[in-house]
Amino acid sequence: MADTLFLIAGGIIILSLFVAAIRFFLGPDPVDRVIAFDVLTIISISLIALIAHEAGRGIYLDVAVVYGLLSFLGVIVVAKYLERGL
Amino acid sequence: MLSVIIIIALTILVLAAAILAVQTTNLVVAVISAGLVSLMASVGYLFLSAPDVAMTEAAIGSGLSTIIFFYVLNRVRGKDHG
Amino acid sequence: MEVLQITGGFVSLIGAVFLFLGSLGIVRMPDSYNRIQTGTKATTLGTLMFLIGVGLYNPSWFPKLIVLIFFILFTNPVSSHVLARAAYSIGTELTKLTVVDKLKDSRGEDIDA
Amino acid sequence: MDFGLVAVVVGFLLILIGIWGILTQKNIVKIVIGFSIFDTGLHAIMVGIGYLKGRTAPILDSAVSPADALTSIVDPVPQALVLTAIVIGLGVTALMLAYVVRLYDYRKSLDISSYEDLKW
Repeated sequence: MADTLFLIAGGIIILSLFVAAIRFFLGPDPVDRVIAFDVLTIISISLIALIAHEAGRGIYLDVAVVYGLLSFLGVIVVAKYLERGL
Repeated sequence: MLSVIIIIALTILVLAAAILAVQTTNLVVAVISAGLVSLMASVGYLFLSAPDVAMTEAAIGSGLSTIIFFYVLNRVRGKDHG
Repeated sequence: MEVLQITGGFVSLIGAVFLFLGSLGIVRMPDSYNRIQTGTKATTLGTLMFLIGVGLYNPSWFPKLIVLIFFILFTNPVSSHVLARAAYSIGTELTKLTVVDKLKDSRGEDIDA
Repeated sequence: MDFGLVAVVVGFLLILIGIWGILTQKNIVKIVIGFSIFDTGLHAIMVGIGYLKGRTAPILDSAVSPADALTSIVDPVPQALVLTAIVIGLGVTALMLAYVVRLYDYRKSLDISSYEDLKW
């Protein structure tokens, strides 16, 4: 029962990865692509938690912590560059 | 079954982001696409049972090198490119 | 024990649905500011619920997941705020449906604001 | 489905895309980006070679006991090599970008065809 629910949740996450990538590849403005990159990073954190659950190894969650830190830094650097203030 | 679907999705996204990074003329878009290549490759390393490589690739390939590229783009900011 | 696992599965499923709605929003919204709004709020809630669901399934992972949840909760609104401010200052145009722009009004009437 | 074979094929395609970017682009920053993609493909190939089917990560904790580590973990040596290669790749990329800044200060251009001092 619970495994079926996690399987459906994984399918929905893969679908949302593709839908966010559509905006990344189409986006007319650089700002739109940065937003899509941020959303793809957040979806990847969920995907890593799902992979750790499927593999049964708690050590994989450390990768997600590193992801959370660096998406924050990357988006702030891009915003400062666009604002001409880096 | 789920892992095979995830691998196929990651493969498509990595190759599409690499082609966009090489092909576009806007330098900001090119640097962000190169960051997306590293991001998706580092999710793929988890399937190859290499969490240490995934952690380093996420920290350096997707975070630190993007910061260095934007620092350089700020230094060479001209009139013919963004 | 079985109840806890099924509860975790349902919470994860709801979180995944929120993630899908957030990523559908950045495709369908008309301009950059609306995309920033839907891409941050909905996906933050979705990620939090998905991580709580995984933690309910495996209770021994809760300390690491709590750190991750607080990290996402603190850093994600900051990055979206900085990005929206940069997008306004470089002159990204608003959609035709915009009713009020209070930042432009307040900048127009007093100079040193 | 063998994930190691998939990683080798994807890494080879990334190397081809990187070489295509290095050889066809005029902008110097785009050439450095092509080199960065080349590097990522190389790392994917090295990790894919070390993967063994059906085994888990080489970290000993409650899921993998030291007694049966020999039959349940993948090869850790290529992963250690790739860890070093990633850091060295960052250093090489930073060096190339430092030369980009120096070249731009010298002639105020990022086009590779405007540097023709060594042509004859």
